[in-house]
Amino acid sequence: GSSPQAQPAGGTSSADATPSTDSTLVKMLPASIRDKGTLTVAAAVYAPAVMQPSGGGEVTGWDIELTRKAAALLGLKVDFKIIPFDGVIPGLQAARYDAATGEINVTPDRTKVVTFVTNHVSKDAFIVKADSPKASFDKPSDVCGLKIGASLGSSEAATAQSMADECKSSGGASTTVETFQTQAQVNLALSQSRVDAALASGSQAAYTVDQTKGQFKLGKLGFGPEIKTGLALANNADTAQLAKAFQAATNKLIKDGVLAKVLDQLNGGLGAVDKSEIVPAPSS
Amino acid sequence: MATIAHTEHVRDQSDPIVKIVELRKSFGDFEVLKSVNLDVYPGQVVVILGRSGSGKSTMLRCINHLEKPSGGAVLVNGEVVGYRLKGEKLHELRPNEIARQRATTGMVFQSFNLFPHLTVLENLLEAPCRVLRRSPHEVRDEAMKLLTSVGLAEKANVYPSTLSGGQQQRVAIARALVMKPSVMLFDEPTSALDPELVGEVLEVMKELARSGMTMIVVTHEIGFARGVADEVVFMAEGRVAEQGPPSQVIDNPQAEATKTFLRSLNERRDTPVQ
Amino acid sequence: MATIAHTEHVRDQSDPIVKIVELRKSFGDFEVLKSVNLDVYPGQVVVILGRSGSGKSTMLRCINHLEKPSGGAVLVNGEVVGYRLKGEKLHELRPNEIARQRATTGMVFQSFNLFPHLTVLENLLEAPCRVLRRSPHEVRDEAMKLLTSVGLAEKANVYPSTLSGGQQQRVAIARALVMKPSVMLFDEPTSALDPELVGEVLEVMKELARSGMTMIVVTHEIGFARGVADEVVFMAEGRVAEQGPPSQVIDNPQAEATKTFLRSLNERRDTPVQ
Amino acid sequence: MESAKAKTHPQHTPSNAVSATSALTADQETLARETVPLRHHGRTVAAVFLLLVVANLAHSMVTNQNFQWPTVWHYLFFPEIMAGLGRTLILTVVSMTMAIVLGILLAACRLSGNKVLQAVAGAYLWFFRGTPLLIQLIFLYNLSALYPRLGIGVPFGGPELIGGSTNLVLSLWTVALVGLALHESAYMAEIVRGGLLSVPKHQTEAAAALGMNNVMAFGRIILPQALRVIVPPTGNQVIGMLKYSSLVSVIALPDLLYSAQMIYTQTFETIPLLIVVSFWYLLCTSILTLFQQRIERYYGRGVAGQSTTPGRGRILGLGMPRKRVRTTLSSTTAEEG
Amino acid sequence: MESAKAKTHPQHTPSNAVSATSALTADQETLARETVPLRHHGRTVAAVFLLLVVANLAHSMVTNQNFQWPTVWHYLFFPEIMAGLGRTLILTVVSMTMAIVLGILLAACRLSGNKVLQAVAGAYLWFFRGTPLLIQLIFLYNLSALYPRLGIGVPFGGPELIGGSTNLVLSLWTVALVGLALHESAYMAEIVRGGLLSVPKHQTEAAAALGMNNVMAFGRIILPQALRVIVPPTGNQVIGMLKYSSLVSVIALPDLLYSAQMIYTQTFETIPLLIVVSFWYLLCTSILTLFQQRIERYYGRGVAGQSTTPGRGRILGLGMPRKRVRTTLSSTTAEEG
Ligand SMILES: Nc1ncnc2c1ncn2[C@@H]1O[C@H](COP(=O)(O)OP(=O)(O)OP(=O)(O)O)[C@@H](O)[C@H]1O
Ligand SMILES: Nc1ncnc2c1ncn2[C@@H]1O[C@H](COP(=O)(O)OP(=O)(O)OP(=O)(O)O)[C@@H](O)[C@H]1O
Ligand SMILES: [Mg+2]
Ligand SMILES: [Mg+2]
Repeated sequence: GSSPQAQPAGGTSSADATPSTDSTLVKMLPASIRDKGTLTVAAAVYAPAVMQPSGGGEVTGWDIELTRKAAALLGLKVDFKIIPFDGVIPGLQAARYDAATGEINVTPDRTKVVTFVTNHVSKDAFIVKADSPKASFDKPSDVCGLKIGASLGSSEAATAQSMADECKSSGGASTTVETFQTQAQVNLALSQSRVDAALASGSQAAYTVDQTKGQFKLGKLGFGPEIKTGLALANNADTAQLAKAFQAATNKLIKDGVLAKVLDQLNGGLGAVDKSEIVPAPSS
Repeated sequence: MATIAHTEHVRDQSDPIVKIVELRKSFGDFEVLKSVNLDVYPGQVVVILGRSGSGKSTMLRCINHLEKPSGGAVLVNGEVVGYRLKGEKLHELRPNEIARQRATTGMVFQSFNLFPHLTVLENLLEAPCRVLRRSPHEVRDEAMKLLTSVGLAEKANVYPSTLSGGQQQRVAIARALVMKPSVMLFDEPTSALDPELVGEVLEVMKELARSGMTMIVVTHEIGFARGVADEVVFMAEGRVAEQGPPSQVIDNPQAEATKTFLRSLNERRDTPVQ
Repeated sequence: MATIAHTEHVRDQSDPIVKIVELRKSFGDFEVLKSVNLDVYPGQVVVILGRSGSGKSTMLRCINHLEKPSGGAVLVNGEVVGYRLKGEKLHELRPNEIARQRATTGMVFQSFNLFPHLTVLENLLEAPCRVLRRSPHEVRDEAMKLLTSVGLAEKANVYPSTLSGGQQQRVAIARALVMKPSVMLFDEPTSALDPELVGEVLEVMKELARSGMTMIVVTHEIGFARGVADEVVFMAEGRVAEQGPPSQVIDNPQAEATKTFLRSLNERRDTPVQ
Repeated sequence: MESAKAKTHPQHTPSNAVSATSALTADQETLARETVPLRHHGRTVAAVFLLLVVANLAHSMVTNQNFQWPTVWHYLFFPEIMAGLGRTLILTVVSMTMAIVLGILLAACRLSGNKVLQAVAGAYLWFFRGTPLLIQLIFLYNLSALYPRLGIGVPFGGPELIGGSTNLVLSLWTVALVGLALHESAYMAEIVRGGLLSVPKHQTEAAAALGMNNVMAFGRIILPQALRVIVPPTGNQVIGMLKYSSLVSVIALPDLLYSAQMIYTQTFETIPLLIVVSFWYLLCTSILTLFQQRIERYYGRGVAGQSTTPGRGRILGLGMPRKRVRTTLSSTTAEEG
Repeated sequence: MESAKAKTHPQHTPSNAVSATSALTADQETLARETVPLRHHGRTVAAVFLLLVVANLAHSMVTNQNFQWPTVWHYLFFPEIMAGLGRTLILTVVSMTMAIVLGILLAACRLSGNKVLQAVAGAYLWFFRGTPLLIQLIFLYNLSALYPRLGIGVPFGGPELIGGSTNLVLSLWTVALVGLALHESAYMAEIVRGGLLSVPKHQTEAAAALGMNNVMAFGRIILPQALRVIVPPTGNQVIGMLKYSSLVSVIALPDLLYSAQMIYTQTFETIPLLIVVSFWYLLCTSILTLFQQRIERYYGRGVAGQSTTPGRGRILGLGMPRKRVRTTLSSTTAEEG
């Protein structure tokens, strides 16, 4: 696969200037948020969606940029909080943050507790060692008999588990899933053959393969759905209104071509969508 | 050994300095003191004898309220220890008031109980400076004089653990004296000591008695009792079994318990030395 | 008190049972024993006197090799303790061999040192069953006899901590005797005891002496020395300063050190009791 | 004798005799009458306040919907939670056992006369007490990144005699057990060492004087007494291990806590699952504590004054049982050795 | 006297006198001559073996490419690592201070005469020692899911007097510091309690007999002596806290370990970064250990036999300095009280 460009060292974002505030969009915001002027957004380090530049400085990554640009249209500043991935959704539940970003997959479990504004689609992919005979996984039975690594709290952990369950029910070789606390530990386990393959989002997988300089290669997943990802909003009285505002802002980013440019620059052009959705869909 | 100078006391009034009235003390169901009555007059040296467990220590500890009596009362300098007479009843004092009362009695323990984290001199300064709030400068002089009088001036700045038992006990006596107590209580002051070290402590006590200090001494040293005591009290079963001058109680005991006790002490000394 | 029956010993040969030859012992630079020579013959009771720090305990502990001599040698039953004579040299023994040698001497400590986690009877059974590998059944009978003879048969199944000091020391003596040692060493066996409890321990020791046991006793109990010892040894500055029958060493001492020591012991007993 | 006293000086009045001599004249009946005890108002207020706080807390726990008690109940005996609990218990038991054995060896090295053994044991303790268990586990798990093969062979690059792939030698469970045990052994070594040193040298001497050799004296006299000191902190370590064993989640071994985490990171029922996990931990630690107390009582046999719950006012009050100084010398002057 | 001995029976030969009497006849010179010491072969072999193992380990650490020493060097003083180290130190110092204060209060409650205070303190210890710190931190962090507002008000649903949103009251640092302190205080309480109980009751009595009140006796006599017992385990707790504070990574506070994890999550240079982290932890714990030893020496002043490094063969050998039993009674019969 095509690897994304490495992030500019120490740079804040893409060369593009931050879009200026759109007053019609601002009017869509709930009063409380508009008055506050700042949005607290949680994100877990998940390259290339969320990256912490080495040596300090502001966080970057394609999902960070998309969030930042959508917020700018709404006249909001964004205060990013970098936390572990398994703390993201609980943090929204506990109202510690207003929103969360970082290639968060939209899953049924998650939509029960938070509201998504989608901005991207991804497809999971496997990472395998460079010398592995397995290079592509075209049908579910190709996965059977493997030890699959995934990171704690990720939707890939759940996906891997369902693959394993399917192998079991279809009588394939037994498949196990090992869940590590961070993607780095998954990769480390893979590099030492403690797991045979690691399941991650396509962009993360591509980034990892690129970063580790020939140690790994990509294992394309030939089955399974495209997964929507997006900005997750904490559920409260203002959520419906805030979601609509962000949906409108994201749609404007799409229309203006900003979204495509950001993904081109930071994610190898993967995963662009033509319209933003709110999940679960608003009742009215 | 220099004279123990500033511990001079009066005997110019006929009121007892320590008065024990119907004192009772139980630990749970076990009645240690059944009924003790005793008057000690200023300047007197009273030696308490009695078998182990007869309640000697308990009685002594009631005098400065280290034990709270179960009944009866102890008066020191005319004040009820641990209580205030209000109307017809004795009201318990607050801990701070009891502490103030304790400062008028000095106590010397079998196991010395010096404060191991303080030097000898600091051991002496602690109470006068903190309890009586006296100026350290002034107390230091007095403390050094006392240390000289117990022959330990040159040990002022060492820690107690470097001293012999006899030296520690002499420091303990000086520590009690620097508070200028009106009565000194000794609980077997020599029985944790090596035989050779007993003499030096008894010598200090004799000197103290000569200076006129009122003393109540629990001891097994019959020689000391005979030579120094004005009064010997023999305790048995929580009461005073016999009381009188040493010539009477030691050399001519009347109570059966006293006789048995003196015989058991005697048994191991087949014949006197030289 | 029943006779201490099975501890009967011979004096039918003129060889000493304990022979100390030019014994020296230093701790670092500090020379505690400078040169000690002493012969103890079977059945003898030898009392060691001396100031604190004169090396009495150290000498006693060299006899069963609890301390390793810096020079010279100790012979028990004709064997060099801790060494084997090979060629012209003394070769150090292995720890196990030294342990075997120690079984031939019994030792009683000032602080009793009973094993607190074992009952009185278990304290007695431990060594004979494990060291000598004797049958527990047989040893139990002997142990009970010994406990009877020290007057503590009814305490066989209690833990030492429930006993008085005097009782603990009597158990300690029985524990040493059940190994049937050829010589018994006592290091101030009564000086950790309350005065009233000293008598009962001395009584057991006297009985033991009467039964013919060879004994080396460090003690301050002059009465015991005078009444029981065959020989009194006075130690000073790491040497034997004076030696002879009690009538000579105690009542008519020659060495200046002996005189001073006896005077210091005496001072506190102004006059004998009754 | 009285003549000696006659020379005492009459000027000095006892400095602290403040009040009047009225009590001296009070009749004996008054003095022997019942006394009026002091009231401690401050303490009573504090106690009432605390009771209120506790009651309020309990009340809110029952009424607060956010605790999701039905969910708690649903997961309490959930198969994955039970499996996690089982793994936690196995980890605790096995690794503690290994740690105790290793700890005794290390303590012996530290106390041995051999300088090399002392130094090596010292370095071991320094390293394993100086770095977090988390890091040690990650290291051990990833050891094959450093050493792809483990084996015994000729040093400094000589041929290997026996060996195997690191990942085969160090399976997941091996890593977890060995990792926990290595770390814990450093702490156990200090505990064992303290216990051995706490047995008075007198006891060793008494055993030696009876002809016991080193092994006998150690096994029959020293160790049984040292256990009295070793057992209580070891109990604490077992309880600690129960809890810290949850760090094995870093190597993806699903113990009690991690099993719950794997569930709630997918279903987001965080609080109820943490309550479930806390319940099981509290239950296990409580049972262990009871055990610990019984074992302590067993090893405390024959030692006077074992009572572990100090009575009223033991520190600042003065009314506690005293013990005789002299007659207990044997078991207590102890601490000096 | 001699006559009494004459009745002894001549049959019984000393049972253990095994060998011949040859030594008795050996001349004095032989006996006084220098002796041949015993050699300990086993120990020497063990020492040589261990030295080899250590040397081999050191050799492989230097030569093994997998350690990536240049990367280690690159990150050793990296700004984020330094910032993380700073946060770890702040966490350790602040939360330990809070824990010590809380611990003293809890110990006072446990030792007080008041049954309610005792029970509440007991329950507190039971809970905070019974559950993993990790869970406590997650709980506290998510407290707003349970109680969206924290405040002081009339109990059982009465009006709130002062208060605020839980997330405002419990900021990230507050959660970390309070969480660590609450957990640690349960351990400190037991340490303080042990220390206070270790001061012999005799000392309290001696202070009281001199007229000191409770506060004076506590501050000047009891506490300074208790510190001697309290300081060593507290030092261990500080070292422990330094390491276990890394658990705050669960609430995303970038301490030393988490800072490194954030880097390697992105760059995958896991092993070198863990080496960097271990280096700093080891350095800090070593410095703390040195401090601890100095402080212990300070509080040990005036207590005989303080030497903490036991000499050769202290346990199984017999050649150690003995202390007199009687003259040290004052400071040591101590442990009885
Ligand atoms: N705090 C206490 N609790 C329970 N029993 C106690 C307490 N203090 C003393 N006793 C008991 O009271 C009795 C008398 O004790 P006390 O110390 O007064 O005797 P004594 O005459 O001083 O004996 P000794 O010569 O042994 O010191 C003893 O049986 C003792 O065990
Ligand atoms: N292991 C040791 N290390 C250093 N010094 C020691 C040791 N054992 C004894 N000493 C010192 O050796 C001297 C003699 O001690 P020893 O115990 O033999 O005297 P003692 O005559 O038994 O005295 P006491 O009557 O006090 O028991 C003392 O000064 C003592 O401090
Ligand atoms: Mg007493
Ligand atoms: Mg001695």
